[in-house]
Amino acid sequence: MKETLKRCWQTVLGVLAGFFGVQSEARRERDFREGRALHFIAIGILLATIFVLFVILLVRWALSLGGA
Amino acid sequence: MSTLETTTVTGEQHESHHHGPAAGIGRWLFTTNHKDIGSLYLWFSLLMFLTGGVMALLIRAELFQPGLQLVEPGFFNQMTTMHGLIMVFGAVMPAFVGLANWMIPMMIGAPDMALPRMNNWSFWILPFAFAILISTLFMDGGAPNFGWTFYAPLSTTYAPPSVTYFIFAIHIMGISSIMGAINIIATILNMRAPGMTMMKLPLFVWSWLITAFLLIAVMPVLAGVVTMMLMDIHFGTSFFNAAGGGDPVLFQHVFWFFGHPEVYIMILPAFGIISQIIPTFSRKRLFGYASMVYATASIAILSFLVWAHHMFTVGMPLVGELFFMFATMLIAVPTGVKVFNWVTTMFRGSLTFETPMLFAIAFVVLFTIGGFSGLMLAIAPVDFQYHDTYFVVAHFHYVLVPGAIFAIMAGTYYWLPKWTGHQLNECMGRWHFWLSFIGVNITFFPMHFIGLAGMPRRIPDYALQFADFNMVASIGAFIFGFSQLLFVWNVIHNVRSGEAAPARVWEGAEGLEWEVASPAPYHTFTTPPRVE
Amino acid sequence: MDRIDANRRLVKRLLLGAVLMFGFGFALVPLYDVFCEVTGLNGKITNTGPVAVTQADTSREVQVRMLGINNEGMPWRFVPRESLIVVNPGEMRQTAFMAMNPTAQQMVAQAIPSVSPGEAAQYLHKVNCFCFNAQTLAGGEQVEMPLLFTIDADLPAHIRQITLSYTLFDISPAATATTDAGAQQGGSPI
Amino acid sequence: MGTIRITTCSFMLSLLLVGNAQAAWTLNLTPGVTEISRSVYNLHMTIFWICVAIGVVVFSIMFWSIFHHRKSRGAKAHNFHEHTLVEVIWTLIPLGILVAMAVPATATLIKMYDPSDAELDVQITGYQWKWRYQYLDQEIDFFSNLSTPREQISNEAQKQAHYLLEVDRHLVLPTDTKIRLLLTANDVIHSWWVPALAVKKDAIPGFINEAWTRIEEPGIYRGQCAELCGVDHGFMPVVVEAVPPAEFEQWLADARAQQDAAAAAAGRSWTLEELMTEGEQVYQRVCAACHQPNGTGMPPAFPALVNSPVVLGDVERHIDIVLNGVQGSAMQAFREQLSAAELAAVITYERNAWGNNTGEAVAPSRIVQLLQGDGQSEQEGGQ
Repeated sequence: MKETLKRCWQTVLGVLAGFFGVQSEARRERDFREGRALHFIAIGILLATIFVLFVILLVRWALSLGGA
Repeated sequence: MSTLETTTVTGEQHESHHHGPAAGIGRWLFTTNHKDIGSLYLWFSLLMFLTGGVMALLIRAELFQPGLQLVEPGFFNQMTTMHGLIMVFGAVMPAFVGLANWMIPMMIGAPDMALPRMNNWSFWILPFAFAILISTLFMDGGAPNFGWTFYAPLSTTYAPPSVTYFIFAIHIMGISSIMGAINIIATILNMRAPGMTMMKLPLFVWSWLITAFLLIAVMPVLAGVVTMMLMDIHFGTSFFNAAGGGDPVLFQHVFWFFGHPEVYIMILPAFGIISQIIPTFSRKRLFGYASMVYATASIAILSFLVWAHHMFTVGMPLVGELFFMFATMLIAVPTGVKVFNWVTTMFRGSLTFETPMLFAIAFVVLFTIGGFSGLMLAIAPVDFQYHDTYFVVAHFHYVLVPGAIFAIMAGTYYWLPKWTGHQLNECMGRWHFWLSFIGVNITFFPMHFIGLAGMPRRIPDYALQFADFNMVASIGAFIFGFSQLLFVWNVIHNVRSGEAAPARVWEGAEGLEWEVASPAPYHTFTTPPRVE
Repeated sequence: MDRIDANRRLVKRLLLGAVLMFGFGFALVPLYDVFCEVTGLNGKITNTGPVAVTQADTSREVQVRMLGINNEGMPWRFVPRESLIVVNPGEMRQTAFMAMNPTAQQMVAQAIPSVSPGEAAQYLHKVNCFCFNAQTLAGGEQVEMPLLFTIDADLPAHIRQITLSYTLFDISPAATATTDAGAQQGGSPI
Repeated sequence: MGTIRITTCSFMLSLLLVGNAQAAWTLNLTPGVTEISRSVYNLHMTIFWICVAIGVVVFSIMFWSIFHHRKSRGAKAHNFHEHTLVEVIWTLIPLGILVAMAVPATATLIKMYDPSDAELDVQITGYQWKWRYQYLDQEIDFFSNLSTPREQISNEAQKQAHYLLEVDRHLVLPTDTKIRLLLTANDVIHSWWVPALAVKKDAIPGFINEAWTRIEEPGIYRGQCAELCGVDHGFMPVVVEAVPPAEFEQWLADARAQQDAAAAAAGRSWTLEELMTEGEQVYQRVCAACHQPNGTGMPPAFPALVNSPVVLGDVERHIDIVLNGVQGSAMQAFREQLSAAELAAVITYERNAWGNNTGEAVAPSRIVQLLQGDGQSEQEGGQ
């Protein structure tokens, strides 16, 4: 259980690194050794959805500040 | 090509092939050899590049001076439309598929593509698609004249009759692309030599793997949107027709949902090629390989979230404008800074400047300029001024010509000795490079100015204040256009003659493709190599 | 051979993916409608039919601009009875558009509504509207086409002006037939 | 050619050095004449300089490496290929700059999206290939066509200063007044753009879009249609004439008087000569572009009017085609674009010019009847 959580967390970190565009060689090797492509894609889509929600919140916040 | 030597590799032969290629035209019609198909794709793309180029020169000739001189406005619109379609679907995309066919099996140590017979089909339906598309020029009512983005209702209710042929041509191109993409994915995932783990894949292969997934995701959407058009035109549906409760803006949303990832389809393989070439001529490993792979992969997902930045002026509500502006700006940075990785790869290297490297450096510089204007276009309030002007024309030509096309040329020069077994004629390569480089900038840089000054795109005639820069741009276009004849000459000359090239053509080159002889034997890696 | 099986499996999955994405392209049509409803993207009015009577908010006034627009080839005279209406949110308001067919033939028209700003569309309830149905007018006939609407009292405070436009499209069977024939030939008979 | 290229180079150089050096040629975006257009211009210049700065840094490092780390100068390749911290930093800095850019951009966008409390509503409708302007509360309604003579476009005459950017009737607007623009289109998508106002908005058939402006300086501002809308997309300019409010009131009165005069003209009776004189003017202005000044047309797209069966045949059918156009062809409906007198005059002219000597005159009152829809019995009788 703990192991799954840890791997899941590492996948999330890997995807976030991708979105940010920077990843170190060591972490990449670990991702490719331990990770599964499907997990990365699933987490990627999930995080992209979260990214969309985050931008929507950002827009709402900007609008509330902008008084419109 | 002159790959007539028989392979010395023994062992199991692939498919029905014997030691060498079949003789005559049958070799090309029925070939399942990835090298033959790669060559076919590349020759086809060159032909389309020249066809689209002639159209571009016709456009620039008409725009040389204000007033209508050469062509009627109606024909001008057909030219801009056909130029766009032919360059995107006929020149850039098939060229990348050709390079993939040639190089991916050799780079991953595979004997051929995973699905050789499908490979043959996916190429041979392309000439039919373009024959249909080009034949519309001779039809009653003329060729499609609604721009390569074919916005409804101009492309439905108000379209010339040839629109139906255009739709079928798009369908065939889509099928070809999807088959090509499936083949590439299957090859990369299933055909790697033992020891060639995903971690060791050259960046060109990585970028193509991601591009292929993008193709499978968006080409069907394009097929969907043209099918909806077909139904609106012939079967009385109202997807895009306001009279029946449809919405012309919906067309733009669906089109750009395809169109934005399509932009990446045309640039990611270019990133891959440049990431092969710069390390070779810097004699140094690519800086931040891991970052490159991760960033490229995440583009594939994130590119689906920003499509509406192509349509800021359609009257989206404020929330929509802000969403797409913020999303675009946030996504642009992590991908844009990959340019820094190439610069850092060159930093403290041991640089030489053979023709492929010249094109690669020009790519980095000029693509960055295209990236900058892209950044400017992302800012919605300012985009209201830039949108649909020559500033946009300048932007995407900077991304596509010295971007995608230069990368294709860099890749061609880089791998040509491997294909033909002949060393490049460096002198002629340099001539081609410098004329292209100068021509491209004289053509497209002034377009920034005329766009900012207020010239809309897709017009056959313009106001007098735009005259000088248009003349400059036209001169540049002719320099660039005619210098491509040098490219044709270079390639043909290299196929026919030249100094014998060694297996490792370039001193700093690394990878499996440089382990096989030059020219690459008709069958390579029939016995899989063992990687490290 | 193992590799062939693997290829076959992969190809099947990828083809399935392509087919699904083709379907997704079509699914974008209803998705877009949902999206528009949520964000008011294209100013389409989705609230129609009877509404509960609410208290008019007399402290606020909203200007509603009425526009009657003819699409190409539509010869009718089509004008709102009142070009500018001032209403209180929550108030039920009756108005009308005048339409007249000046030609000799019977014609059928469909009015397509649009609201600007798009954000306001979801607060505009049309209880009854001539745009719900196609309108048929004999040659020379004139009608007053009623419109009964109310603006939701929840209308955001910053919206003080709303534009409601109707574009009239000619959907007469004869007209659509000649359009097809004409478009294919691409020439005028003059 | 040489001189042109040299001057071009020096201009490019001066752009880089001085920033907004622009004399004879426009190299840059216009700052415009509204508050919005100036903020747009400032945003544009800010992002431009940010790009220049980043470009200078990146390209300097690159060219420095190209120069110093050449193999021919004996450079040995170092073996570093990873530095996560450096990569993180060079990603964060542009990200920060861009987030800073987003703040003023958002503020400007919010301002652009607030058309409330406008004092004047103008409806703008895009047609293939002209604009129609309707002042909604002033009951003024007119079309604005390109007025550049055909000979200039076909290079038979000297091109004038405002070549392709001139129209027969300007959109006259008052200065210092908040004006709401309601945009739609009659056929395909158009886009109404005036750079000096920083307004560009698509006009979409069946949908209404809005934009607003408050012009601060009187003057004439020119723009063009910005969305490909068919053959003559390049020939539908926008001309806005901004005048002080008092002058605008005067213009309104004049325009209304003109409209009334046109209506009155349709009521009185006209002689054949009067109709022919008026008709020739209208024909040359409106019809000659396609049907040619001498009525020979450009078949097959634009049929000849000389000896045309329509023109020489039944007058009601001729009127019907001019009024209502021909669906699916380039022949438009002119019922809204011309006054009754103009319609009658041009039809009369076509039926009597270039040897089409039918001798028939069409009375403007007949057109008024048809426009108002009480000419049915006669029309049916005529068919």
